[in-house]
This record gives sequence, structure tokens and C-alpha cells, in this order.
Amino acid sequence: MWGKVYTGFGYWDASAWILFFFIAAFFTLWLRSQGRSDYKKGTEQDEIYWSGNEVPEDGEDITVPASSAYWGFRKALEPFYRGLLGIHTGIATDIVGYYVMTVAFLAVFILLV
Amino acid sequence: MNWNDHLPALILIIPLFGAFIAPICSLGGKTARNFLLVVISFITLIVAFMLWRHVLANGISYYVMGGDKFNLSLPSGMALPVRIILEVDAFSAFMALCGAIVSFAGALFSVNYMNRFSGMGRFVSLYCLLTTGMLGMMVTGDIFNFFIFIEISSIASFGLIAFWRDKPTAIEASFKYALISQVGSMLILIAAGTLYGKYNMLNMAAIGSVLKMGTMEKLALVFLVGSLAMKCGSFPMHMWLPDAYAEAPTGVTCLLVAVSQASLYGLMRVCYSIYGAAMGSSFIPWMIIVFGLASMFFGVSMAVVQHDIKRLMGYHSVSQVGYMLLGLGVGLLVLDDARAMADYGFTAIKGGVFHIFNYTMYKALLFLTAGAIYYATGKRDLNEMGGLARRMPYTTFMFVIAAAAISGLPPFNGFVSKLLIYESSFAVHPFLAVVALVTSVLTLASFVKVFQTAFLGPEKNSLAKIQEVPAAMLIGMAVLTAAILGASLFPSWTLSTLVEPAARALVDQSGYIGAILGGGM
Amino acid sequence: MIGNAPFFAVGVLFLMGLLGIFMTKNLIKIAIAVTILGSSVNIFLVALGYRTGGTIPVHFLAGEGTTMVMPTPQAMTLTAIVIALATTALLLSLIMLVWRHYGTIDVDEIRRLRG
Amino acid sequence: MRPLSVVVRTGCDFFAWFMIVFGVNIVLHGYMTPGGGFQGGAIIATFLVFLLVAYGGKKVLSWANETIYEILFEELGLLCFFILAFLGLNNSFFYNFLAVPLGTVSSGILSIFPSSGTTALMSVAVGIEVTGALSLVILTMFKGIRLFIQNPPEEELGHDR
Repeated sequence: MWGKVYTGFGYWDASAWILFFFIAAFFTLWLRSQGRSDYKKGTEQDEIYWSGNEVPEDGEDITVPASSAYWGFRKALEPFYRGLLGIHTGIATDIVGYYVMTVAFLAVFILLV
Repeated sequence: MNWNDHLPALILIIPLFGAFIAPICSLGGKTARNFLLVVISFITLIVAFMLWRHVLANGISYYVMGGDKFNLSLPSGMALPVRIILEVDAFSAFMALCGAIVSFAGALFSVNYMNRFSGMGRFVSLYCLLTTGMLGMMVTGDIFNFFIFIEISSIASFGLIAFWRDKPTAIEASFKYALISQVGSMLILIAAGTLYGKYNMLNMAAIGSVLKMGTMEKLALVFLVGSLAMKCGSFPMHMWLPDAYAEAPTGVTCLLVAVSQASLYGLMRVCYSIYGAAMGSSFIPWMIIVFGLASMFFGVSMAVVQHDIKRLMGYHSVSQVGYMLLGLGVGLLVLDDARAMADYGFTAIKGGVFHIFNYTMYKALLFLTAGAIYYATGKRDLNEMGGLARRMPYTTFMFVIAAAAISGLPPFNGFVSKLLIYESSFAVHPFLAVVALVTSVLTLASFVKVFQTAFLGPEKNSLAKIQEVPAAMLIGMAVLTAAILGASLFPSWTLSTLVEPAARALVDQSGYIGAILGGGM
Repeated sequence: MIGNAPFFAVGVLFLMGLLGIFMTKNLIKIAIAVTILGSSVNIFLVALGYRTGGTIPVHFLAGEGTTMVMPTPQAMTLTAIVIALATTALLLSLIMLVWRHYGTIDVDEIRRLRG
Repeated sequence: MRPLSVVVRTGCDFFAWFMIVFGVNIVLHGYMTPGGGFQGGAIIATFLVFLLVAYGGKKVLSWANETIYEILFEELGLLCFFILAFLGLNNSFFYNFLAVPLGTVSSGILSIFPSSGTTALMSVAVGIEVTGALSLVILTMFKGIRLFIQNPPEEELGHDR
């Protein structure tokens, strides 16, 4: 039940990983327990900005929206994405067209090879 | 009468009965109808489990519809089977078990999720019908019957995708799926007709026993492979999939995942059990591998830039199906070569089959968590979410588990199946493994994005009043979470009991044929 | 050669159906094209089962004839027709709802889900 | 749809009933002749189309009750079919437990009683089911034409009914 899974080149052992997980968790919790709990509540020590900036009321103002995530990745691969989004036209006949073209391609090539 | 003998038929009878009785039951009000939905899918799950146990213990089980006896496959000295025969080997039983688990979880989830909407009698009816179609595709041993079940599941899913008929996008997604699926079904019917015209048989095992490659068989193979690859959403034919998955009600999306796996099952059944050793050239295996690679890479690169949560997950479905196509394609490539098969081919098949189980579980769970978010907030756009972890701790916990599993983080089950696929496809060509690895990295990247934008971050004022979803929905998700955790913590047990018999049955073409034709192949 | 005529008809109808899907922009016409596609497949199945000079495959109605037409493709065709009816009804209902929501049945304008 | 002229309506009154008789005939002989449950049921369902064309939508919708079609026809047919299939479970699902041996059939003794056993009964069950289902399809599609005219889609958004 807890045995190893052999992949032909190596193996995977879940129990070793879980053991490691517990050890790591123990060290993490130990490190955390070394922190100080005697900070002054309700003062500026609670603030999330050390610089003392105002924290906006609504969290909306300080979130990065999902559309902006991986902006650089998308910018760098822009030609690729332009092509990829180009074929996702969303027109029903195009969808059928890609399918029929693929089947036709397969049908022609399986008779050739 | 021994009920164990009738299990292959019962697994179809019970959801079908549920579909038929649902309109009457819904006259009795909300409670009766919800009770029916949950009870029917739970009994289906139990029957699927018993069928799986039965098949593991007694080998391939088959069932002759309308025969004098349930196992009389060759009546009165005929050389060929004539009736509709259900044939369940370990692979089918494994798939049916996966499908039944997902169907049960989706039903539990739908009870609360769909509570607000009208027309639920039809919903229950169609849901049971979709379950019937999916399970029928998995247990049938007859190629025309396979077409019937694929159509039953398609028609039920058109209705369910367009269930919210007041949403324009739902109608649009359903129409696109209906159009492409109708053309695909016609090609499947042509292929079935071609095989019938050539061999005067419709039984898959009987066709497999006499099949010799010729022009018509090649065309039939191409039509079947193309259509079924379209149905399970591989790359150039996947455009309907994110639309349909995103727009369907979430309990249904969860079941649609299992239905796409049924199409994958059909693809593998056609390639391994009907054509199998007779396939001759390595063109179709390579094309399946190429489909797999393209689906993996392009699917995930589309997913990274999405910001609709269900659409993002829909593109991940495309990319995950690629893994299974890769694993099972590598297995198909070396089907004739006993040495390579023992070396890495069987590992690849094991990886593919294990990935089917994992994918069905964690993708269904991911869709359910997305549905839970939609239920609580009424939003699907990630840009408008944030800080949900404080409000919905259980959902967050289950989302993290599912996301870690789909990204292939150890120690979760996604890692194990992906590892098996990497290491075996590496032996064919390193490029395959590289694409698979890159896909895994991008999967992790996009789920980090979902986790960070939806669950972490400061709380938004617009989301200050939301609450955790009701208990029935949480139980529905917990069923799948338990399956994921079980497969993660006991990978070797899962592999040896669940996956290996299925993989062995998939490779064993003569066993599949011999069970119907009485051995002596 | 003349025995293959039904199959030519099937091919022509099939191509008509496929081209109809791609060449027209009107959703109703596309639904009609899908129906034509289905009909071509039905003709294919019926043509497969025909035996020259065959009779009705009911034992005590067959009369003197010894060759019987295979009933299986006909059963398949009937089933396929029933399914095609259900799908056509669904497609037309969906088109009706599309027209309600989008105000058009031009296939190029029904693309809110893309990218 | 507006009602048509009085000539058409009188013709419809006269002929629509014959469609039902013809359909029932096809259903009842479905086990032996071309036709059967689906074909006969489809012919019976044209009764409603006749009425719809001749009398217009308003009148027909006030006559026809969807629940009757759904519960009485469709469910009855489906459940009869299902139970007939289920009763053969002693041998196998769908087993023809009423079948008459071939010798008896050929001798022509059973001229009225259906010689095919459950097949004829299933054909009747399918006929009832298809009648209900196709009538329901026609009614639903006809209602769908006028779906958002009475209540525009804006009011339905949020699908929170």
C-alpha cells in the first residue's frame, strides 16, 4: 500500500515525501514560534505598509486584476498569441471546418502512407 | 437469478429508470425530485463499484440483450454474435467507476446549486439520461450501439448546456456543440456502416477477430479516430469545449468531463481492441501522439491568458486530455513490439489510464469549486474576485488540493501519473517529454494565477457579504477530494488494484475477442 | 456499375451537406445541410443492406423468395432517423433562441464566446 | 399564428381524426409490416399540427394541456416499455418472454393475437410515447416562438426564477 511506484527509470515513494513534509512542517512551525508576540496591537505596528502609507479602504484599489497577470509573458510571446487567438474565431462553421479539415488530412495521409 | 450476472445491464437500467421516472417524481415537489437525483446516482455508483469488483474477480463479463440467457453470445450454433452485446472488461469497469463517482458528486452538488431555478424536473431527467449515455458508451460491445449511446449523451448534453435558456452565451455554446457533434456523429455512423458492409457484423470483438487492413477499413479508422478525438477535445477540434464547459451549469460540467472521457474510452477501444495488432502502420499512433502534444501545449497556452474561471478550466481540460492521448498513443505505437512494450510501452499505458482517473477526479473538483464561487459571488470573471479564502475556507482548501494535483505537484496523484508518462514518452523521443514538462509548468503558472487572484489578496468591498456554500455542495466536493487524497497517499495500491488490471485489459486484444467468441483465438 | 449508383448518390449528398454547412451563413440553412448529411448516411446504410432480388425478412411473409434483404441496416437506419429527428428539433429550437437573443441568424455574428 | 378560413377549419375537423386512426393502425401492425411505434406515433402527432395550422396558436394552446401529454402519454409509454423490457430479466433484459414458437405462427392459428410476443406490445408502448413526445415538441417549439415576446429577456437575467 505504501510501496514504491516503479516507472522503469526510477521510482516514486509517497511515504518518503510525507515524512519529509512533516519534518519541514515541524521546522517551519518551530521557526515561527521563535517570533515575537509582544508587538503593540492597534498602533502603527499593525499597518501593512512600513512606510506609513494610507491603506485604502476597498481592497479593489490594491489588487492586480487577473487580466494583468503574466503581462510580460504575454507581451514576449505576442506573435504566438496573435496567431493562436486568431484561429479561435468562435464562429460555428469555423469550428466544424477545422474538424472536417483534420479528418480530411488524416484520410488523405493514411491512404498515402 | 443471480444479480451479479445482470450487473452490466443494471448499470444502464438504473439511470435510465431515473430519467423516465423523473417527470412523475417532480410532481411530488422539490424534495422528492432531489431525493430521486441523489438516490439514483448513488445506486449507480454502487452498481458500478460492484461491477468493477465482479470484473476484477471473474474476468470479462458480458451480457446479451434479449438473449435466451444472459451469456449466450452465440445462439444455436451461429459462428457470429447477432444480438446487442454489452461487454465489460477491466478497462470499461474502471471507466464506469470513474464516471459513476463523478456523476454522484455532480448530483450532490446540483441539489443545492440548481435550487433557485425552474424546470428542474427536466434537469433531473436529462442528467440521468446523460449518465446513461456515458455509462452506455463505456459498457457497450457493439459499434452501432456505441453510436446510439454517443448520441444519447450528446442530445442530453445539448439540452443541459442550454439549460439556462435566458443566457445568450449558453444557447450559443450549445448550438456550436450541437453542430459539430452532429457532423461528427454522422462520420461515426458512416464508419460503423462501412465496417458492417465489409464484415456483416457490428460486434466490436467479432469485427476485431477478422479485421484486415484495406482502404475502407483505413477510412473507417480515420473517421472513428477523428470524430472521437473531436468529442474528447483534442487540439484543432477543441473550440467547442471551453464554450460548452464554461456555459453549462456546474454540476453538468462536472459530468461532461466524464462524458469526454467516455469518448476517449471509445477512441482507445477502437484503436486497441478493434484494430489492435491489425493496424499495421504507425501513422495513427503517431497522429494520436501529435494530437496529444498539440492539445497539451496549445490548450495550456490558451488557458494562461484567460480570465473567466470556468473557461480557463475548460482550456485546461484540452491540455489534460493531451496527456492521456500521449500516454495511450505511446502505448499504441509499441503494441506489436513485445520488448519495447515491456520496456516502456506498458508504463505509458499505465500512466495514461491512471491519468484518466486523476483527471476525472481533479478536473471535476475544480469545476465544482468554480461553481461554488459562482454560487457564492455570482461572478465568473477573475478580475472581479479577491480575498475569497477568508469567506470560503473549505472551498479554498479543496481548490488548493485539486490545483496542486492538476499541476503535478508531489505528493499528489497528478504527479505520479505525469511521472509515468514523462519517463515512458522520453524513451520514444525526448521532445515528447519536454513538451509535457513545459505544459505542466504552464499549468502550475495559470493555477497560481487563479489562486492568487480569486482566493488571496485583500478583501473587496463588493465581496464583503458572501458566505460559504451549503453543506450538500461541500459534500459533493468532498467526495472527489477524498478520491484525490486516496490516490495520492496510496499510489502503489491504486496502481496495482485500479490501474494495472485496466491497462492489462486494454492491451489484451485476444482476451477481449475471445470472451465473446468463446476463446480459441 | 449501376449497382454502385446509390453510393454515388450518397457521396454527392454528403458533399452537398458538407458544402452547405460551410458555404451558407444562415443558421436555418446550416440546419438543413446537417439534415441532408444525415439523410445521405441513412441512404448509405439502406443501400448497404440491399440484396438484388431480396424479399422481406419476415419468415412467413417472404413467400417463395429465398434471398432476404438484411434487416439490420434498416433497423440501424430507423434508429438513426429517430435520433436525427431529435437533433433537428433541438437544433431548430436552439436557432429560435439564438434569434431571440441575438436578433440575427447570421452565423458570423454569433460569436460572443471566442478567444 | 392566426386561424385560417372556415373551409380549412372544416376540412381539418373532418380529416384530422383520420390521421389518428391511420396512426393507430400503423402502430398496431408495427410488429409485422413496415412502420411501427415511431412512425405511427409521428402520424398521430400530426393531429396537433393540423389543429395548430387550422385554428391558430391561441385556441390550440387553450385546448392542449402539456401535463397530459408529458405524464399521460410520454411517461406511460416509457414506463410500459421499460417494464416490458424488465420483465424478461429472468433470462435477460429485453428478453421476449411472450414469444410464440415458430411452428404455431406458421400454421396461422394466432391470426389476431400478435405472434411476436413483447415486440408488438413494445411497439404500442413506443407509439404512445412518441405521440406524447412529438406533440410536446411541437407545443414547446410553438411556445418558444412567443417565449420572450410576453416576458422580455432582460427580466429573466440572473436566472433566478
